[in-house]
Amino acid sequence: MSILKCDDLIMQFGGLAAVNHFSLSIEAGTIKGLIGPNGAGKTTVFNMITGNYKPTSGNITFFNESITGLKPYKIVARGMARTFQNIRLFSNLSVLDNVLVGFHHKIKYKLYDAVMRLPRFKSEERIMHETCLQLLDRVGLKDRAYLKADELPYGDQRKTEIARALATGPKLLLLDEPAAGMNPQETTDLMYFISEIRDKFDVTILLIEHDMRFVMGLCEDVTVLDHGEKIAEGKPADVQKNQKVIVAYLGEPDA
Amino acid sequence: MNKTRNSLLTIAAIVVFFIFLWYASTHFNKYSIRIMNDVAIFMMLAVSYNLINGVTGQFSLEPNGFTAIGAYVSSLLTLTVAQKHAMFIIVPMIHPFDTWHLPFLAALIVGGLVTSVIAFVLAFPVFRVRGDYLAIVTLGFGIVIRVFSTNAISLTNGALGLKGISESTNLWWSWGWAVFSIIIIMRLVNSGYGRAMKAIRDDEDAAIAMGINSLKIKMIAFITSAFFEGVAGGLLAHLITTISPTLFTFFLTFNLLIIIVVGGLGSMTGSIIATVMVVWGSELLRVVDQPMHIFSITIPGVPGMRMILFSVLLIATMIFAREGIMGQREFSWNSFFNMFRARKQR
Amino acid sequence: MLKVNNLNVYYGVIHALKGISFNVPEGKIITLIGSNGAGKSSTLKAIAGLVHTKGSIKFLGSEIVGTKTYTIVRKGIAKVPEGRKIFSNLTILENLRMGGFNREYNTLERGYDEVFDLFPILKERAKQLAGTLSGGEQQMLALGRALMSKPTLLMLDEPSLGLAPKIVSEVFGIIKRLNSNGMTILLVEQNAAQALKISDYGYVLENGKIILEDKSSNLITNEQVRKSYLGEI
Amino acid sequence: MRFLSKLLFIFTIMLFAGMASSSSFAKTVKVGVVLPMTGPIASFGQSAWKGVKIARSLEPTVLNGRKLKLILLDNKGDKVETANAVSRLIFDNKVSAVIGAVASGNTMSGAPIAEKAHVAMLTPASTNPLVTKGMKYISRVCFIDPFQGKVAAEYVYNNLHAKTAAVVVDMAQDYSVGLARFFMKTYRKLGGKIVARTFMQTGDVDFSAQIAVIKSHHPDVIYMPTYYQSLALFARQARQFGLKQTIMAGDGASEEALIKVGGKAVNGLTFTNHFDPKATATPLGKKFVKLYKTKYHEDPSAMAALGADAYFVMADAINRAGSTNRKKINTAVRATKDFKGVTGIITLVNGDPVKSAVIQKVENGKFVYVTTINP
Amino acid sequence: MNFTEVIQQLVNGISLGSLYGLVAIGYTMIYGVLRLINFAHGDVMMVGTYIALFAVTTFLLPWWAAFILAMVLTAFLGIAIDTIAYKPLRKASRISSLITAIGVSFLLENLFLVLFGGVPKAFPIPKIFAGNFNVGGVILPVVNIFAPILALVFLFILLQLLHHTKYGMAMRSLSLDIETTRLMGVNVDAVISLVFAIGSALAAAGGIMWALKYPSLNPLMGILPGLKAFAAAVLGGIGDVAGAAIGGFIIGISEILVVALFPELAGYKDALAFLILILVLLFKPTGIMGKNLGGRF
Repeated sequence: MSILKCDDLIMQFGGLAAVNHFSLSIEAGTIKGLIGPNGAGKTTVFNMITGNYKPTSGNITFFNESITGLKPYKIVARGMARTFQNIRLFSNLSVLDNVLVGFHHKIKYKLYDAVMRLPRFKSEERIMHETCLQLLDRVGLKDRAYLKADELPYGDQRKTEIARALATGPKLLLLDEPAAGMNPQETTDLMYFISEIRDKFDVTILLIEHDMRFVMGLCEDVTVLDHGEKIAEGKPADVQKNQKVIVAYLGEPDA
Repeated sequence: MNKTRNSLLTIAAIVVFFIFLWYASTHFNKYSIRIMNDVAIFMMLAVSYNLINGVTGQFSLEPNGFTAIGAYVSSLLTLTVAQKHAMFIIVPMIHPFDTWHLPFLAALIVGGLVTSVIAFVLAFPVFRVRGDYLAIVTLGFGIVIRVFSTNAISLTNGALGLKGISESTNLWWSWGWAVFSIIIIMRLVNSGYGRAMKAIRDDEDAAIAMGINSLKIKMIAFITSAFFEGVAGGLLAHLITTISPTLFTFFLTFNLLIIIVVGGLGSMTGSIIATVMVVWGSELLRVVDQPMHIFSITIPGVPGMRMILFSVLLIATMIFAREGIMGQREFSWNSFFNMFRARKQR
Repeated sequence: MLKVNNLNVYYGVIHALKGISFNVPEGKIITLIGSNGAGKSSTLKAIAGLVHTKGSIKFLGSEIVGTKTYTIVRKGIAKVPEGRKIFSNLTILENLRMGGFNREYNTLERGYDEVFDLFPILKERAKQLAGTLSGGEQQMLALGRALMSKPTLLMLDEPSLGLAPKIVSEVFGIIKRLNSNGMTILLVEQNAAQALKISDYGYVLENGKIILEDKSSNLITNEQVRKSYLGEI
Repeated sequence: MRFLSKLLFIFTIMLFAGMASSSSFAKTVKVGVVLPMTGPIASFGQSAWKGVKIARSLEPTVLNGRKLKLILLDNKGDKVETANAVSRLIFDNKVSAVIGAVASGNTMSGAPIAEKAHVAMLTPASTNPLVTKGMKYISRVCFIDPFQGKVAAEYVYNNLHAKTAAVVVDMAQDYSVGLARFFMKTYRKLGGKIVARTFMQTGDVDFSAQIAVIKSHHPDVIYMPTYYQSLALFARQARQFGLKQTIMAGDGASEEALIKVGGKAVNGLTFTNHFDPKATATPLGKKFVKLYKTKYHEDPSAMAALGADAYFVMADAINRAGSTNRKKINTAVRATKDFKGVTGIITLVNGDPVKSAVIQKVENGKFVYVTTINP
Repeated sequence: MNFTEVIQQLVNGISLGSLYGLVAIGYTMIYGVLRLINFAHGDVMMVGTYIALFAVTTFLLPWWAAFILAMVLTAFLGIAIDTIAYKPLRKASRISSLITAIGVSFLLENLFLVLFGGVPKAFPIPKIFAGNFNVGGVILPVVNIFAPILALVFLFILLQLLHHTKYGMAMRSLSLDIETTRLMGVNVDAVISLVFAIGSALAAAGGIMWALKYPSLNPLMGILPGLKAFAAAVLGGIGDVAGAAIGGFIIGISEILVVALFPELAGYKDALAFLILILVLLFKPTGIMGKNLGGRF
């Protein structure tokens, strides 16, 4: 079943098309890679899907419902979460609090429950804390739960960001260059981490990545973007051999 | 187990504090009591101002305007009908406001609520855009309120101001409200809503991407601030018993800004400590206005020196100790005990 | 001409450059290649004095680590930044004027002429706001702007970024031409094939370290280069 | 935390300094002074303080040789600070009496504290009738707004023969609002007509719009009971735009700066005042004016004279009370009768003085005495 | 109100507006480059007028020399404020520099209150500024003519500087992208100092015009004009020099006209600038001249 569908998306900034006639479909339970050289428009695609940008034209459907132009926080409530290219944690909050923020849209208690510390607040917060700690346990960050986010080593910050996204209870997880700034060992760890997450949390993953080893090793399906247009799609091994892709990446050998 | 211990300790501390208040109210001289009242009111203002500025990270300059609204509304409500008729000598007060009269507590709450409503109306356009606009608009709003209160004579009695406001604010009221507001705001901060506020402060885009309706959360912070600032305005009016538009200039706002920054933006504990330091300290600093005799050397007093020193301290704080006293940390019993434990081990 | 020794750059917790060393001999085109995030841009920023740096960078024999950017530029290093970064609300001529900021007034005209010779399209549109140019034209402007400071070492950060292939080869043609006129060039590229084709010597960066260096003609056929780009397990 | 300890250190030093300054001088009589030395109305406080200082140097002792020690606290022209300062003087410095403050609004925020503590509070220049109303411990040495407004109206109608008047009110000053109100009341009663009423705010510098309105109504006289800052600028602009009528003002005009700023434009400006340095009838007044002139090279303003009178009346009351007992001092203050002060002969009735007003006028860049009007 | 009066008031408004405009330019330039609301700017204007005052009265300089001296010294004051108070905070959060700006503002005000007292000082008006023109019943004081002309001359010179000199270009590019400007070999700190110098000198010029028009000086005289000039700067699209001048004119003219047309509302005059500002922000958040580009000036 396809859970996300992008139809003919166009995004123009001041007349310049950053993304042009882009279509995409993601099957439930897969890990899909969105790759392409720098400036190809990958992050723009992400921003359209998550509601940060309203596409100039085109339509996005999530679970067969249109989410085009919906506010980002409403899209989150429908089961989509993301991470950012350069980690954007709430740097002054603890790891636990960062992840708890992910739960925010599920909070049912009202303001007065919180202020009066009514049982509803207490029980909900307790459950939230427990769930959160469990989540941190599952991603291996339990012992870091009370550290401030910006005190963490880089790799753990990345994991925290993913955990925070997972806390929103997503069906679809969008990762923007998760391996950026990591060394090979960390990158390998992250690969296992992500594929574990897919299984443990039963999510579908769409990721942008530059590290090809990472993409090839992890993704079941790859879409290649260049100059805002889709130039290839398919299994990683096939895409790798695609002449257009090689040119996009390495440049035309005899241009 | 620690949790029960901590809440018991908190309750105990509050009880001890109120016993102290009882002692103070009977044994301290009136000057000290007055300063304690000031401290309580400023503490309430600082903590609520910190909620929007420090915790939510929205740079606003609203307190003087909001305090004015609360002060006027509550004073007009506690003044008796006869007082109002006697006082509005230029233009009689608009009917039916002149016939309204409420007890102190109700008037305070109505003052807070009116302020909240105005905050809502103001915030709606302003929060649509990000950046310095909130600061500019709230700063301008303070001036608009001052001009309005001088000119809407039939509502505020203009420059004549309001006099003979009942001296209802005492240590119990001021500290009761201060403690109440601190508890409420702390509870708010330590809930999902507070986490969302801090998330918005640290990274608004990421917060939105995590499913937070940032407009709503900012509104909650702004309106809560407004409510307590309105109430604090009412308390202030009923402490000094006379108000007029000149009471609410942006010096008030700047003072509060200094308090929350010196205390550490976002730290309620810091605001509390800094209020005591700034309010009490500015009274202490009065000595520099007067001739000083230290070890038989007489330094001639320069009236006004206090304000110069105050400005220099402020600039120096920002350059050399930007984090303030507490940074973003808060007091907690656990860290309190850890401090001792760590010392013992050494 | 430029000797980099044990260069380190930190961004907060990230150790972006982990002690790299390389040389740029006079009159050559040297290229740094590697995937995104490998540390190529950081290297250029470090040389230009834009980031806090540890280690040693010697330009024409003098140490430039710790000196201000404007001094470095005056010494003869110019950089074309990644993403062009032209001043969109200034006209094309004004952009060039900014490039020749420290140039003597009477040599400015000659500078403009040189740039316009190289990029005739800029001359036609000299009075237009730079923001109205297309991507390729912007890249040319950025290049021309850098040339205005009469650099002896020209650094280019991803000049092919986001450009159509035809324009890319045009840009590289110009780089080659500049070099043959005697300009020393340090080129950072993701588009490895193109970069290696015009350069004399190349360094491959991965995760802030140099993992490979060789003559460009050798690197171009190197399997490891291909791997580090397209990833093979 | 290092920062905290540094600050604490600074405060500790200040505490010691504070104690050092307050613990000495056991044999003195302490009188507190609350004046705005900084902030928006600093100029009034600074003027009054000059007067107080000169007065003290003329009469430094009370009760047969005990030094009268003044403790000056700055209230920044702020109500909260005034209340704090009065409270501090009474309960912390334990003063025997308080002089201050100048603006009525500020005085009223300190008054309830003095009243409750049974400490005499004597204000030099708070002219609002409400200041002493219903108070047993609050007194003043200046006449009150209704009297001044009435005097101005009578002078304008009877002596200047002006049948129509325009009034300019500073909406931000209760002083101005009050004077205007009492002026209009008397003026209408006398048969005069108010043809225009325009408004301004303290701090306004441009009056061209108000001037245009007044000009179109052709009044015989302009009554502008505001402070000298606005008056000087108003007069300049009025003359510039061809408005030639006499400007009548209140005691707020009395300050050398009016002439310095107003220049030729204020020639002819007439105002009601508390005193005239050239027409001082009392020996004390003459001595005061002389010393003031040698010290500051200018005539004392009314604010300075009132500051001095507050001091003199207070010193006299302490002498008559014969002790530093606060209640006795207050009784003595309130019983002041025929005291020959700087601004005239002062008799207090319920804390308000019954005393004459002076009409002054600017002529050739000098304040000249016109007449004295007795109550 | 008849036609002559409308013209009369309009001229008054333009001359007041030109003063706001001159001060607003400094606000807008500093904001454009540093994104800092320099709350002390109104007080810098005050200091400028005091310098001119002392130059004329104490040092007996001719008026034109005093004005130039005041502008030069105030320019140095601007540089000094930036170097001492703002420069250490360049990398800190914006709220820190804002609070420092408030501190500087407090310091200047209170320092001058203590040094020179709160009693206003008279500003001696040179003969050539003292007269009036009478054009068909419309009375035009020389200052009212001179102020807008001077403002426009300064604006013209500044625009020339911004558009036709390399330092002007550097200021414009700085407001767009600091790092790339560095790459051009520009000594960015020096240019920022220059911005403060120009802004402060213009504030001094505005202050002197102010003093010629309203010759009463006191240490707090800068507060309200400063705030209104800031409103003018935002109104014109903050960061835009010409916009700031236009914003200044709009606020000056509307203040005068509202009072003239509705005398009953005279008291609300000070609120007007901010009410206009709030309304403009509601409908066009970037200000009248503001474009949604990153670019400034």
